[in-house]
Amino acid sequence: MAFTTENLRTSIVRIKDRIGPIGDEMNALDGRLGDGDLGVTLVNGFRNMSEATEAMPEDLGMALFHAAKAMTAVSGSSFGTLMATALMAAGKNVKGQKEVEWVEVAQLLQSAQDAMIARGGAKLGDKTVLDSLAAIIAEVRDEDSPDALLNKAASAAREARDSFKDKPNKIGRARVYADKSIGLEDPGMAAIVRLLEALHP
Amino acid sequence: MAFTTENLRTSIVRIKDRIGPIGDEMNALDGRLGDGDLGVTLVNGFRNMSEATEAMPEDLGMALFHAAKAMTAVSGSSFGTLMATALMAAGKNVKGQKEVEWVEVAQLLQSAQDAMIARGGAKLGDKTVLDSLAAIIAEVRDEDSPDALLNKAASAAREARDSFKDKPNKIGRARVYADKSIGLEDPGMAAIVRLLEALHP
Amino acid sequence: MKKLINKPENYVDEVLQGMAAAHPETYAIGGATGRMLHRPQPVAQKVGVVSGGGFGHIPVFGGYIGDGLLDACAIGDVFASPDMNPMLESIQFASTGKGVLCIVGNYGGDRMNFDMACEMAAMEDITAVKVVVADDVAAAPPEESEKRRGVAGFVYVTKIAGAAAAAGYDLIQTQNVAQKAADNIRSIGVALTSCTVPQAGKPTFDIADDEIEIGMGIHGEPGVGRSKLTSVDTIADQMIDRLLTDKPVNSGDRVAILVNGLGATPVEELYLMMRRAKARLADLGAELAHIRVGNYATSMEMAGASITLMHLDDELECLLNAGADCPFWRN
Amino acid sequence: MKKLINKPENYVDEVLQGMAAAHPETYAIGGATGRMLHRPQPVAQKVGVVSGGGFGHIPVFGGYIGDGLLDACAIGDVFASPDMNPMLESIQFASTGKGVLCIVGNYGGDRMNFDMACEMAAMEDITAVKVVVADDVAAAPPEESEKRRGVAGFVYVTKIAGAAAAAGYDLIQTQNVAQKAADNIRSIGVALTSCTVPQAGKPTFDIADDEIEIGMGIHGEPGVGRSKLTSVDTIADQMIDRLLTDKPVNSGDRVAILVNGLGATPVEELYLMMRRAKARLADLGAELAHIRVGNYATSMEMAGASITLMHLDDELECLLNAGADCPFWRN
Ligand SMILES: Nc1ncnc2c1ncn2[C@@H]1O[C@H](COP(=O)(O)OP(=O)(O)O)[C@@H](O)[C@H]1O
Ligand SMILES: Nc1ncnc2c1ncn2[C@@H]1O[C@H](COP(=O)(O)OP(=O)(O)O)[C@@H](O)[C@H]1O
Ligand SMILES: [Mg+2]
Ligand SMILES: [Mg+2]
Ligand SMILES: [Mg+2]
Ligand SMILES: [Mg+2]
Repeated sequence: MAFTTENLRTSIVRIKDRIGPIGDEMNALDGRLGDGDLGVTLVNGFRNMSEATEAMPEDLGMALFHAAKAMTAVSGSSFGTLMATALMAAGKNVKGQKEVEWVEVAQLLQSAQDAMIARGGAKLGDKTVLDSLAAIIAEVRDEDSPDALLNKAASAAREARDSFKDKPNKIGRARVYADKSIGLEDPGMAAIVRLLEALHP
Repeated sequence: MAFTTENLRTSIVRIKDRIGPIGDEMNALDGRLGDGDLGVTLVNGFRNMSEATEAMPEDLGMALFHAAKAMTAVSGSSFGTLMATALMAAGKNVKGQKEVEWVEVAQLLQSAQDAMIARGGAKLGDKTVLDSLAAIIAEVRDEDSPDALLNKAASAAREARDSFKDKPNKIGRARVYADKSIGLEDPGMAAIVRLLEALHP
Repeated sequence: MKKLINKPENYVDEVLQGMAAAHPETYAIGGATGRMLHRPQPVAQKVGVVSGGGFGHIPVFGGYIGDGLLDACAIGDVFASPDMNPMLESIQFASTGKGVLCIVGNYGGDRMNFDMACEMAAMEDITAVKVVVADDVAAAPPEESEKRRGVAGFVYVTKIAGAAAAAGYDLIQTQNVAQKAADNIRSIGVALTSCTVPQAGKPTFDIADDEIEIGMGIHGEPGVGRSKLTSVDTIADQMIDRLLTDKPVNSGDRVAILVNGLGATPVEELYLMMRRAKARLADLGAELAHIRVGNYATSMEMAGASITLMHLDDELECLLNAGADCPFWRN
Repeated sequence: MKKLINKPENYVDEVLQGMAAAHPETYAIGGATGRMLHRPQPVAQKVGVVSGGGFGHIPVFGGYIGDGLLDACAIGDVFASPDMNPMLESIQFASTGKGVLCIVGNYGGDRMNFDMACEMAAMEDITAVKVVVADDVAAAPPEESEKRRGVAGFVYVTKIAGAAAAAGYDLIQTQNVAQKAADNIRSIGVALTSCTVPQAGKPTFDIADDEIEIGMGIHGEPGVGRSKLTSVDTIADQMIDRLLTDKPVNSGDRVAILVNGLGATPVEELYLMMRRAKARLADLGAELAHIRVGNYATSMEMAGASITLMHLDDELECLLNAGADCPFWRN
């Protein structure tokens, strides 16, 4: 068994069905230092992607492209753009393939992370979604069972979120309030936790 | 004895010396419905005119012109402009003369009033300084003693002010508050009373 | 009073200095008391066009000095008429032998002082005549239109008169076409917040947070009464209705429209008002032949807007589109 | 919230409709979601110049569409970056085979989305490159100048790039001269009052009646701290000092200066600021070769002002003075 367009479809639809309360939580979190639109971005993004699932091709690379395109249309917020960037990078990586071994997912995430760094200009340690990704990648490397992969990713994301809580934000809107951001969860890192939790069947 | 440049000089300087409290009172009165600048206009106007007295020619007409010119420089307020207009009209009337019989003063005031009507576009009955002038002219006609003339003028001005108090203002800034102006003395009419009172030796 | 100013008593003169500093090719300060703004050089061989009035309405009045516009302007204190002297100085500056037209807002002090200045000019053998702008339909009913205040319509009258003078019209022709423009202009404003006269130090009038006043004058003179702040479409409709009642617009008419900000209203909101106004006039089959949106006649930091319509004929349209150049208006 | 608007959710689109209604010869609305503003017709045979960014800053960004300026612009929601799609549409519209320059304010979303749009454009064989405007000296120290926000300096970069493209510069040349402009621009602002995002319905930030914030960003981002409202001369001095510390002005330097209103500040006060700024720069022996005063980059009804300096060389000065035409800027 391996990761296919069908998995992508199911994942998107599953999150879409569960995104309501996550959206509210993320708007509130983002509103404390940022502009409070992270939840809106997620809700609209998953709605758009789930509409796009209907016409998704079997080519996993192209399917990821479709998801990326759907994500670009939600808003100009950073998280949406970074997610679109990640999906596009992953898509490029597996273009022409119908599936990806589970053990290769970490590599896919790595390519996504690289693109996000290139796009957003943030560094590891800046207290962003990048730090969640880094923790996840480290944890799921060499994992070949989808269930274990998901569990490990979720707990890595939780740990990352919590361990960065008392550090200052060094990029994005929250940067200008760096001091005030100490003690607050980064909204993007918190979002990753909730999205992974929502992926549980 | 008759009215000469010397009388004009003395009158201006006398009022100038007594204008302080009148100015405050008129600012307050004008401020209730207008823009509160009537006192400033009077204070500056008599200051300018009293400076002009030093170089006033014996030709009474030219002397009145000088006073008019001094008055034009105070501000753009209606009362100042109308006073300048009045002085100019009176000056034209007696150009070339060194004196005017006291009994002709009413005529001089009449020429001033005509010019003020032409300039300001107000009618008798609009509750303005014109109504004071009308009352004064009616009262001092045929009067040939300067003291009696002044006394009669002052009491006519007081009566005019009081009898118009309960009518509405029909022109100028106060017009737009016509209803509110009922029961309030017109500042211009009140000013005439105080100026005549100040003329008393 | 939250203003970026120095001493209130120096406000007017320092702003004039700023204008001359920013645009030395357009504005120069002159006159015995520094209250005459004028072009750096008079333009020979044309009718002079001048104006004057209270301060605090930039670009009205002096801002419109420039090619195809005014030659000089008398500057009063905030919301107060200049005295006669800078008016006379303006006339003298603009006079090159062909006479001078004075464009005057319909305020008692402005009118009387310009009358006096014209008389004084006559003593120096300068022919100076007046056109009075009285475009505010909210200030008085049509029967008493001579009691109407001059507001943003000044801009059109100035543009028309300036273009006529530049085109070689003589004094009577210039006065006549300026008068024709004035006769064809109607304005109405709406105020949302007051401004503060610097030397007064407190707002000119009070208005509640959810209230507007349609027809309020640019110095805070009462309009047609207070009402609740509703949508811009509703407000624009009320304003347009008043304008149309006063002077109907018919199918095929060519009309110029100015949606003007009073100073503190963002241009975004002016565009919303324009959007509605254009739709209303298009419904009537009128052609908006000339459109302007922006702060063309202000009351310092007053929030609000006005709509001005000028009914056009070929002559007015041609003069409206003729070349003109100042920092606030260019064709 | 005292605004002349209709439904907050329609605010952006209705303002765009108003702009297109007022200036149909300049602005047209396009794009799949109506969020691309563009010239009525593309101009063949030149480098395309586009921009995009959050709404509420008119004339920034889309207002500067016009001859010698922008060809198209992506329009976001109030204070929020447009998504990638109208940016891509703008690039596509402006592309006539010579490449497209994107002028981008230094905000995360704007930058990332334009990067993505450029990549997407490349897939269609359109070469699109970026210049980032980051002129706000208050946002970060010189060592971290890449973290500075783009504010009113955008206007100059747009003017320079638009003029270069119109003059026949190729893409690299256009990008280089726009970058040179950006490198030579410094801005700083001062805020007196907040604005209100229509959909938020309450002021973006609180500020006391006697307080100002020097260096506050155009969305209310913190500046260099609150202080008491003093005289405009004192405030202008503080602003000029910061600009000069960042990039000195020397005797003989030629400099362009823009004193810009944030939306609700009367032009009278901007002239007071200009008066002081010019005196300060004249003291240094600098030549103010180009001066503008007005609302060129706003934050809706925010009260306040900014000062922008651009150090000129012959090329920049020539391009700055080259012909350009939109409702908000004309040479
Ligand atoms: N440059 C960046 N690189 C990586 N992650 C970023 C970057 N900027 C923001 N983020 C992440 O996005 C989250 C905020 O997303 P969002 O609310 O969409 O941004 P905004 O509204 O500020 O554009 C942050 O909590 C952070 O985790
Ligand atoms: N058109 C006019 N004709 C005659 N008198 C007038 C006229 N307008 C105003 N006044 C008089 O002037 C007084 C107000 O003077 P002032 O305060 O100088 O006027 P403003 O400040 O409104 O220009 C009024 O009380 C009235 O008596
Ligand atoms: Mg956000
Ligand atoms: Mg956002
Ligand atoms: Mg008064
Ligand atoms: Mg007055």
